[in-house]
Amino acid sequence: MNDVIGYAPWLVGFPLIGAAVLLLGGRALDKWGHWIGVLASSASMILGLWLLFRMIGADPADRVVDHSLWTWLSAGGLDVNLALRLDPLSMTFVGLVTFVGWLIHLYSVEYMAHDPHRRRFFAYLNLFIAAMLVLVLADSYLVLFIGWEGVGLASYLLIGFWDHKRPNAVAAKKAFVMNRVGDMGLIVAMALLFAHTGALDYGTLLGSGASGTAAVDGLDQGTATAVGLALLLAACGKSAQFPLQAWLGDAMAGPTPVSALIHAATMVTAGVYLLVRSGPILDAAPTAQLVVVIVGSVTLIFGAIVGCAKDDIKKALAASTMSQIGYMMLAAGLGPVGYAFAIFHLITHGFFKAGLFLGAGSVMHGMNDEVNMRGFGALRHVMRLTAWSMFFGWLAILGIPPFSGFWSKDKIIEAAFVGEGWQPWVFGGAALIGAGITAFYMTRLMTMTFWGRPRWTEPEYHPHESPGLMVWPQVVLAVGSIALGGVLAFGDVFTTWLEPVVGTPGHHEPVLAVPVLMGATIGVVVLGAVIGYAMYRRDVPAEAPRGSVLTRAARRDLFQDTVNEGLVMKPGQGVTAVLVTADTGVIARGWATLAGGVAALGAWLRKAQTGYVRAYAASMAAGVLIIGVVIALVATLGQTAGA
Amino acid sequence: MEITNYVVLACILFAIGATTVLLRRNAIVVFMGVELMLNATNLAFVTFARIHGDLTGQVLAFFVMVVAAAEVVVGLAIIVTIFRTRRSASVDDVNLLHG
Amino acid sequence: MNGVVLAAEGGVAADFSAEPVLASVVKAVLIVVFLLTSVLFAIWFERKVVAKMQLRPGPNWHGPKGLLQSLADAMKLLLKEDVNVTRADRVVYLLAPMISVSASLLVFAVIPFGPSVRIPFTDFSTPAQLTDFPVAVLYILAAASIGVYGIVLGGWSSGSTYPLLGAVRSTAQVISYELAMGLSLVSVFIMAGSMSTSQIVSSQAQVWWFIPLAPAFVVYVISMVGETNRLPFDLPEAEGELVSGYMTEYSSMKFAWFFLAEYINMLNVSAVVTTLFLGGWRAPVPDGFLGDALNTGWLPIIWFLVKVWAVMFFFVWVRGTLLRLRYDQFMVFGWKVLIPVALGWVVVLGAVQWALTIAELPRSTFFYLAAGVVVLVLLPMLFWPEKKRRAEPAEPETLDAFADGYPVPPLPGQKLPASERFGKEVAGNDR
Amino acid sequence: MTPDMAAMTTTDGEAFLFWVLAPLMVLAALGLLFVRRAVHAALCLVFVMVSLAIMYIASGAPFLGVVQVVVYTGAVMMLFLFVLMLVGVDASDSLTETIRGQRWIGLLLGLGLAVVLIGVVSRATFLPGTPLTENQVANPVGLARILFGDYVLAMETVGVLLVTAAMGALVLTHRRRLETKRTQRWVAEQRVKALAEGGTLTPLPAPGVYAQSNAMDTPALGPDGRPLEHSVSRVLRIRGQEKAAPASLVETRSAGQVSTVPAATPDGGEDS
Repeated sequence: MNDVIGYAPWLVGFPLIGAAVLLLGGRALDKWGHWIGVLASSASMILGLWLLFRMIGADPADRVVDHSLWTWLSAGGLDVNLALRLDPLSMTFVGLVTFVGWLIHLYSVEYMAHDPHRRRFFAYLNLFIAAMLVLVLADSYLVLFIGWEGVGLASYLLIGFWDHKRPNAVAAKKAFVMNRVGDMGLIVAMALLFAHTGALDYGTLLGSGASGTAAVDGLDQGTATAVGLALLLAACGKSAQFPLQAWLGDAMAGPTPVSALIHAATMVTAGVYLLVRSGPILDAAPTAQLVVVIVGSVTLIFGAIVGCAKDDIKKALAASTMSQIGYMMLAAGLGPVGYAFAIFHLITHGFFKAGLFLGAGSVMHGMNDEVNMRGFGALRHVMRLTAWSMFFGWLAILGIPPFSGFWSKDKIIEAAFVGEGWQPWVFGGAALIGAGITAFYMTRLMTMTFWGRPRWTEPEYHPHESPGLMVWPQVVLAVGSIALGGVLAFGDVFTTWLEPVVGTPGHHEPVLAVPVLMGATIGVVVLGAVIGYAMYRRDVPAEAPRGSVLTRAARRDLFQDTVNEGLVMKPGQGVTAVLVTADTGVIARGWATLAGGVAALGAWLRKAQTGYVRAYAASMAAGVLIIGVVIALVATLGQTAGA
Repeated sequence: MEITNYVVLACILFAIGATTVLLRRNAIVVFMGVELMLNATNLAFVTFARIHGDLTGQVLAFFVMVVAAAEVVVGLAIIVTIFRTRRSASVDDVNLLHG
Repeated sequence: MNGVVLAAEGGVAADFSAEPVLASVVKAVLIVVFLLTSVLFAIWFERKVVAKMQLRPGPNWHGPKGLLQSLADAMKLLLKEDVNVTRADRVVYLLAPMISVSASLLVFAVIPFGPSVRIPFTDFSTPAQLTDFPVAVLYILAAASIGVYGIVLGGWSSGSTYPLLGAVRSTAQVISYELAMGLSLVSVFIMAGSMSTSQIVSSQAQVWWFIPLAPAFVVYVISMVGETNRLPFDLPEAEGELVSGYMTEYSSMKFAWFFLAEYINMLNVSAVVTTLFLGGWRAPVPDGFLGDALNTGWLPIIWFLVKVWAVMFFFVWVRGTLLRLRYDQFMVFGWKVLIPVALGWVVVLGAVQWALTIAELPRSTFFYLAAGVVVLVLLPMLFWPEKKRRAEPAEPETLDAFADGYPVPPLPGQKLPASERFGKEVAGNDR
Repeated sequence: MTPDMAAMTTTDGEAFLFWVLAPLMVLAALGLLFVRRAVHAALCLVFVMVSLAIMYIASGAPFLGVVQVVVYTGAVMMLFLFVLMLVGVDASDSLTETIRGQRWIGLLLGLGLAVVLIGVVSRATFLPGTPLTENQVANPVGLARILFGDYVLAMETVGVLLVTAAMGALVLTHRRRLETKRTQRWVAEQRVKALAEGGTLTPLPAPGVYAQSNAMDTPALGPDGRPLEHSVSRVLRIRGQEKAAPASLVETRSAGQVSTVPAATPDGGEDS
């Protein structure tokens, strides 16, 4: 592995160069610049897959490799190398990011074909790929933070890509601000870690598979808990977990490929990655772990409920994403027993959710950018490939065996039932119910979109299958949705593969027998799907009915914006108002008084400036006279003294 | 007679010139006061040259004369310019610098 | 011995070391008498000569050939009523002519009438000159510059317009021409190595300076006419324009003083040009002719007077011949021709003197060099393009009222373009 | 008398000169302070300067004395007078003080300056020096050697300063010519052009200068004996102050006689 590590920087380098060329190239690249983006992405993808296969082929003991580029900063006891760490976890992500990213680049070529700023779009996409790769390849929290902020920036730029529309700009701003709240957690975590261990790199902090000595082992309970909670805050911000989930729905304002890549497959999972990567810290802090699990459970139910009420196809998928990441968080909070399954579900989710989003984009493409599902229906006849690919995605997310989602989600539900006391029952139950709700809203989505009767009219809408470059990525992702889970789960390949990083899951027995759980899960899922199909198969009113209290609340994202406003924004505004008053009333007035005093003094002194030459001459003469008198006196005194 | 009487005379003339500058308002007369001061210093230079038997004092007096000529040329040109715009040669009317 | 040292280092040639006070007083009185009688004669002389030039008899009634005409005129002026102008500034009004006369009387103090002469019937021998000192010629310039005060103050104190204008003109004129005059004198200082008049005269034993210093001589002669306000440069008192210039409001004896001062000034500059350029009291024959007889004793005084009166004749001749210049042309001539020429000449002379006395070039080398320089200067002049004829004053140009982006009113000589509304009816505009 | 003493005292003649001139100079200088008219002030200053020149000559600086007259009296003060005449010589200054307290402050400062300076000078002990040699006094060459030797750089600088000052004065007082220059040729051409519209080539005739009348307000008579209206100043005509030509002359001349020009005086009227 060491012989090829030198190529690793190019993983980041290709897309970064692509972004630079596209941004600096100007109008000249407008016509064909997107192919540069595709090229950079392809290069990165090929290199990434090659490295991934090299690693697969390498001896398991050699699978963790650090590659230091240069010393980034050196301050006191802190030396941060700009270094990359290649290990199974990061390479998994590299594979996911570069491959899905590549597919979405291809998809975007057509999807953005008529946008005047396509070049800029591809530049941002490349920038995102580079930043995301920095995030996952980093070998210290500080370098990770670069990528962390980089993906935040790329996300901001892409959500607000059509920033001439005010809602899009506001959504971008919202995402950016809420991410900053999460970043605060990461910064606090880094500060705490550095304060107590004096290091920020994974090797020292977490211990590599080889050395095994980890600095975090020396942390006391309280500090570990604090760091864990801070990391959780960071993860919540990036991954749209409760209570920082509000931005993800609005982020759908960005172009659909962006939603697929950033807000479904990759960036939003960075929080999960962070928690998994920081596993040793969480292991040392059971309280923090418990909080993570609670957050994950709440979010998965929360997202699922919201998803049931949304008519906007993209927002429904976004809520679904939130919910699915809740599963991953839940798993990550369970400790070594769940880390591998969190990542596993992350990978499968990356594929089927990206596929679903691309399908949604394809539907929108055919339906004049209409997103309201109440205007769809019976589209399977006109968009066959899209319908089929989404169909497999649907099966995958439902967790129907043997599709991808089954293998990962079922394991998480199983893991949630592991434990003692009340916890397995509560968390396991939440996960089980979540699966049922997921089945309901996904079936609702599929039914409203592809099945039932058309609720659109021909001359106004002309649904049609998307061009090849848009369809084939969907097909590829659909294949992934079908088979990836099974392949990776076969013989526990994936968990073994991740072992050097996350440790061995070990064998834990759930509180209920595994076949019972599996049966219950499938049962709940089927029930949800049947209800969903039955409810939306026939008549879907064009106007949403008023619905129950829960429905109305869910449509409003369960009042998350209201809560945010009441809890954060209003007090914040109050504090700001007080500060402004203090500023103008105390500080500014104080300085104004001082300035007024100086001005008054100046006005008084100004009287000396009569403007009359003769007055000035008089002062000069007075000066000469004084000097003369002084000299005379000094001379006289000197003479007297001398005498 | 003591030669220093010349220096005393120079002092008196200098003081009178300075007072002229302070008291007269006509810019041209003010200028004349300056000239009187310069002349007084010249007298002192010449007298010291005589006392010390060194012609350098006279040379310096010569320089004073030349510089005074240059100063007068520019000064009077300024006065003429001011007079053209203000119809007045009083130094008190040129008080745009007042605070 | 002292005198020898001084002469060697640019001191005076005449020896005044043994001069009793009485002799100085006598000489001073003699000079004043000489000047007064000369003026009387000069007036007659001028009127007679001009009359001859204009083919008329001139004064011929009083005395033989009218010689006493001037005396009669002087008597008339003395006895006339002394009119004082009401608005005049009395003290200065009276002071002005006095300054003029006294300043003009000062100059002859340093003019050498001749070499050392022996008083007949005694053994007392003295220079035919009141006094002399190392900066005598500068003293002449100083006296001349004091004389201007008479004109300026006379013009101002009259409290009248024409005199004031005449005085201002005169000031400008005298100051301007004094510059050219001083510059032309510098070349004599350089050649003679002294500013003492007697030394300058004795330096002309070989050749009179007007030959080697011809350009300076010409400049001096021109500026001398300007300095004395004589035709064609009599602008301060141009009758056609200023009635009589600064002396318009003067009458009777006060007028006579100005009159006197003007003629004494003519004599002054004549004496100066004689002394500085025309060999002073030296006989108009080569040195050593008839031994030294022509240049010793009382004879040189004759030569001196002859030369002075020849210059006086030149004054009259010019007056009878030339027309008065326009004032601006006159000033342009002074500043743009005379002064640059005088300055250039001083530079050339300085270079020559440096080459011959300090660098000590051999004469032949020097002449080749000089010829080379002259050729170098003259050659381009042959190919110098003809001066373009000045364009006729343009027709009134049409004003671009918004030149440089700001509305500007028309200047004199510009006319506004016809308005675009020209021809349209405008209310209240009767056409 | 030792050489040192000789350096510090003067001859009796010079003392006499000093005691005559010095009080007069102080008086004249005070005149600068008190006279109302600027021209009188200038005259006072001229007197002081000429007296100074005399003192220089007496003090063994004849060159400087003469230069003082040429430069200060001849050029600087003349320039003052010239400017005075340009900017209104008739305005006599009001001696009322306008700046409050300035008069007393000024007088106090002037007096104080005089007292301090004189006090210092009178109490100072001058190191006895050597008197100027006869040659140094009589000969400007020594001065020239210092001027063009030790001080040659300052000399050049001062020369440049003088030229700069002259240029500065030119620039300061320069006014842009707003219209085309009226050259002599142009005026002549205009006159010729105006001829067609009744203009004249020659200057207008002078007013009534003939035997019986010599006044600006009386018109001259033309060769035909008729009065020439435009020979009287336009201002007088507009004011109505014009007089008629003597009737007798007009009548006799208009009878057809050729006018006789008044005979020239025998000597041609060439009095200056």
